[in-house]
Amino acid sequence: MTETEFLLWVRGPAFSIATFIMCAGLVIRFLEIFLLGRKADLAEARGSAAAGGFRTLFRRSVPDAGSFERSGFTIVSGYIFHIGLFIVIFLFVPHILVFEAVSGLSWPGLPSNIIDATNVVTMIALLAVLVHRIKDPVMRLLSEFNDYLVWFVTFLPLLTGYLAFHRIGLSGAMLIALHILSVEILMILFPFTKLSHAFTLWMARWYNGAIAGYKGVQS
Amino acid sequence: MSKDKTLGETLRERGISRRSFLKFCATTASMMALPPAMIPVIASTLDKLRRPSVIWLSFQECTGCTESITRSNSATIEDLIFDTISLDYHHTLQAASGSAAEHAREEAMQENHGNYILVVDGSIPGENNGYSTIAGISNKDMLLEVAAGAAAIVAVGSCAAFGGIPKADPNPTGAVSVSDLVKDKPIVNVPGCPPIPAVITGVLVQFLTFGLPELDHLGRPAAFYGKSIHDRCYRRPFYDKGLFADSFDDEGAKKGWCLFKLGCKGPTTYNACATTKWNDGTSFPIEAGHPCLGCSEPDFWDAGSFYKALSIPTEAIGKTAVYAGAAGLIAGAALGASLRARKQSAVKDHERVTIDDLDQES
Amino acid sequence: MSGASFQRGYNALKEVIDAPIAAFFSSCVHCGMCAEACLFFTETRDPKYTPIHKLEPLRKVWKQEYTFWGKLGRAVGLSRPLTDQDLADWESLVYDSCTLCGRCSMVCPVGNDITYMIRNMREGMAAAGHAPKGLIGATRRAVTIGSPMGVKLPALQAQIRHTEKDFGVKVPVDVEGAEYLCLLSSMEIMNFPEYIGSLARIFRQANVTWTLSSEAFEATNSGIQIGVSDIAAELVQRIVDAAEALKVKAVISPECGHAYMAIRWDGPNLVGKPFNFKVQHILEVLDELRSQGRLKMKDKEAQKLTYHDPCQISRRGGVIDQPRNLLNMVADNFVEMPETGKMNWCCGAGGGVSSNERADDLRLKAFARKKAQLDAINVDAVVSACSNCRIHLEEGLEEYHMELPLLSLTETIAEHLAEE
Amino acid sequence: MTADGMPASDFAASPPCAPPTGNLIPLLHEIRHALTRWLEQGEEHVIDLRSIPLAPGEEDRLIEQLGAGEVNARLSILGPSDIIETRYPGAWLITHYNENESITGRFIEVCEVPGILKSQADDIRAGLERLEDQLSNVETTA
Repeated sequence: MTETEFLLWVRGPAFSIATFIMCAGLVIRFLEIFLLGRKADLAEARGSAAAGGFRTLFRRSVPDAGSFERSGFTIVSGYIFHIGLFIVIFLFVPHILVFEAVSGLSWPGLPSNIIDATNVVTMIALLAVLVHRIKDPVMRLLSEFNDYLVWFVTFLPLLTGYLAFHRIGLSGAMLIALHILSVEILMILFPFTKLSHAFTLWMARWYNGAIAGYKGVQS
Repeated sequence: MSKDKTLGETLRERGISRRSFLKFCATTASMMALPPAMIPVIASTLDKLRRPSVIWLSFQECTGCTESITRSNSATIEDLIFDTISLDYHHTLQAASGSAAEHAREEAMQENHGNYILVVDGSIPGENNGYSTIAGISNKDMLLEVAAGAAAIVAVGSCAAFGGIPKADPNPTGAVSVSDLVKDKPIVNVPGCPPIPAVITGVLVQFLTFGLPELDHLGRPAAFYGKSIHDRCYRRPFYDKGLFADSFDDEGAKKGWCLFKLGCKGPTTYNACATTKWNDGTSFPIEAGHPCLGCSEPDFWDAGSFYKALSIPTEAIGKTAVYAGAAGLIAGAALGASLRARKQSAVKDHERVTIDDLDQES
Repeated sequence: MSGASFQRGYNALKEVIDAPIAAFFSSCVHCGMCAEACLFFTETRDPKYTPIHKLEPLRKVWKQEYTFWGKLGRAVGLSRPLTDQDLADWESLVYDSCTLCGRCSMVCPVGNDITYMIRNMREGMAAAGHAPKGLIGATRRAVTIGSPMGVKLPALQAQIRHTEKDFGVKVPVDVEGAEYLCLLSSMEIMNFPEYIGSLARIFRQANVTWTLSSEAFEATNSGIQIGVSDIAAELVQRIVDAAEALKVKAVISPECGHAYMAIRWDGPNLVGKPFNFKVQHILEVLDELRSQGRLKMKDKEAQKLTYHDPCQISRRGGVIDQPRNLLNMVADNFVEMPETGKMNWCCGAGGGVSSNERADDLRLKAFARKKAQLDAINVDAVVSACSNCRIHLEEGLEEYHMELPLLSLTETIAEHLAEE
Repeated sequence: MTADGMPASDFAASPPCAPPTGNLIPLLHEIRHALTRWLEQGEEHVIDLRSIPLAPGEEDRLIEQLGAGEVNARLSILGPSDIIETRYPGAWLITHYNENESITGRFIEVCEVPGILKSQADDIRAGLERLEDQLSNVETTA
């Protein structure tokens, strides 16, 4: 397989396969969770479950002051790499073209060199997160293969993206192909690993907020 | 012209001044993207060079590469380039025809066995030798025969280097590149459709001056193919600023913004177009407002639409996502139902726990 | 089959896993932030006390029973099934080092209600026979005697007599048609009988009809703490029967956090039908009376006071503003702790921990968190609305050699009533 | 390749404006450094303008900036070559043309006199031979 064939394969069949697995997988995962069902609460409500659920969807993104003090590193590094990922994924013009090809929707992007700088910051934050995961006793105890795998497949597209942007080490076509391939690995693993928290956390927050909101607590 | 004389002697005989020669060396160095400090080295090497024999074979090609090289800068410079070599066979350019032409080729091969340079343009039919023959000899046979005695091979144009347009899907002739057939000789690929004329001559001069040049992983001389079009493009600042032309006639196009969205293959294409340029350094496709097609890369004809951005998927992903959603709904509903049943059976199996059931009987 | 067994426990774990739990486990990215929300971790720095870690066995069951890949993984031998030993190993984590305080559920960035999961996991632990001895004993007493502390009706009757004599008020028992049926916790009967007198004085002033029930005076529910819904339902049913027999409008949960959770929020779900009476915490009732102007105060408490939020009343129960309204009515100098209301820290003894002697040392260690909170504000006394909190705050303060009185909010109000 | 995938266009090629590559100022600095080095160490320096990505018009701006000094020589060697001393003495702009007057190379040299301007020994020798031949012819005829 030549470089060009490889690039065409990752842009063509491989991307379709990855898209199919990710989309089907996410729907399956959603149903796998949702269809387990939940008993109706028979206690007399003090507040609105829906309002609580809705509120927590957003409110949980803002840490309380005490947690910020005690888990500052986790929160700051987490925020940096999540925002960084958002910027790099959704505001880089070549990426927007992909979303446009898939959904027909388009939006303005950021200058490419700002994306590049953001990417570097994001990678540094992710490396810091990895070191923290290995060094912090709590995170080390909790972490399993899945957590490191998820870190790796998140980091890989950033790294290959950086190399492709600067054409370091290999030819431009090969680097772009590897970058797209690394994204496809991410997409395929997305529904079946912790990566799916990007979707399930909205369910989790909803349930948490609804349980609390029903009792009149703002969670 | 005798082949025994050095190039310097020949030039002096022809009344070419040393100044003219230095000018030639300077422009050649510039062409080869060599640092100016190399100009004296080129001058002294070329001065002492004995003219090597060159055999030029044209197979499945369009003569575009020959057209390109004959337009190499001024007639005088081209003369000079050809003065540095003895072009003993080139069936488009040579005066002789028929058996006389083939005889000239055989003679050159015999006289310079092991020392001549073979230049090839055009791809070679791999399936059926009958697709392309010269004087009744199939391209493959001729290539292998001539290659056997060559010191080195220069594959000029994307067809010879990578198969090019003849190899494009569905590749009716089963076209292959020179390097697909010849494995035991140094091969320099000079791809492009056509290659930049100055690059063809530059590679020849570089080869004659310094021997086999440094090649990249696709066999291309790094001096010309070492940087991507994108990296040397004068529109790169627009890419960095995120300013793109959305169509060929919008404001962005008129302002000369980056052509990435219009399918520019600059980021994946390695060639000297952005600095050497075409038509005596006048312009190059991107400067003329058209995205790079990537013609110096393998399989450029089949590398996705010329006018679709490099990053976007080549297949209809929107539909795939919809089908995937539907498939996910069916599979997820089935899986969900089975998990629900599992939970229900656990509920059914529940035995009422009383205060007598709080200790394990051991 | 009778007796606890691993199979029964495993089945119970399968039973309790629902969509929220599946969503929670799916979302946990092992960030470790819940550790810093748990006083058992913050005061020991031992990573095993990380809340989400306490749920490993439940997570395993979820993964292997309710996810496609987990099932596949177990089928091909990639992951080890849960064993009885796993549950045994986790017993102390699930019972000794968790008060179900719910703080971790408030900070989890992906929104996991970890406390909800621990509560559910205890169903499996208890059914498998891995509940702590102390809690098993308390639960048996609750079912057989009617009170986890073994308090019987004559003991209550004795306290009622004392109260009626001391305060000159009538304490109604088994009065049909009263507005409110008041419940008590054994701790109030045994340790803080003043609570009964306070109720009587306040209701007398506010002109509220109320009663105790000789059939169902105990509000606490060991079934919930140990994690056996069948038993918890039985205990709730006693209250429902009494409330229905006495035809009261509402049942008042006493100053006890878990009792409130049990009767107010879990009760209807345990017995499987909505109640036909209201359930209120005493603070809710008092705040209603306050807002209706039915509480006349003669003076205010001059001491600098703070309020310790009982977890099940504030964070998990939603009664957060009421105690503050009441405190501002009764006290001149009320200050909040550094982290307060729904983010207040647990006393360390809820969720059955106080019935579990094995956990005593750990509980006292964890109390350092509350001590630090109190050190930061330098108050004269701490007010709370949970006898369990009160007892263990007192014990903790003694352990750390701090002289700080613990007050009941209801009693404080009663003391400042403008009685005729 | 069909035209289907091609965005609509009238192909009215409008001359692209010149986006700055940002190479202009660094080039001037390079010349400044080279002049300094020549003064201090007598070191000569050549810049090949073709090896530097320049936007259309940017080269013109550079040449405009360098200006014209005291020397302006035109050589006739395989087409003309212009050798101009810029307004900064010691910095020479050398432009090679082919016989069609298209530019084939452009350099900036920092030196006393560009090498190509000097008479070359080979050419002097050839010229001398011609002169001697001529003289002997004259003498023979005379």
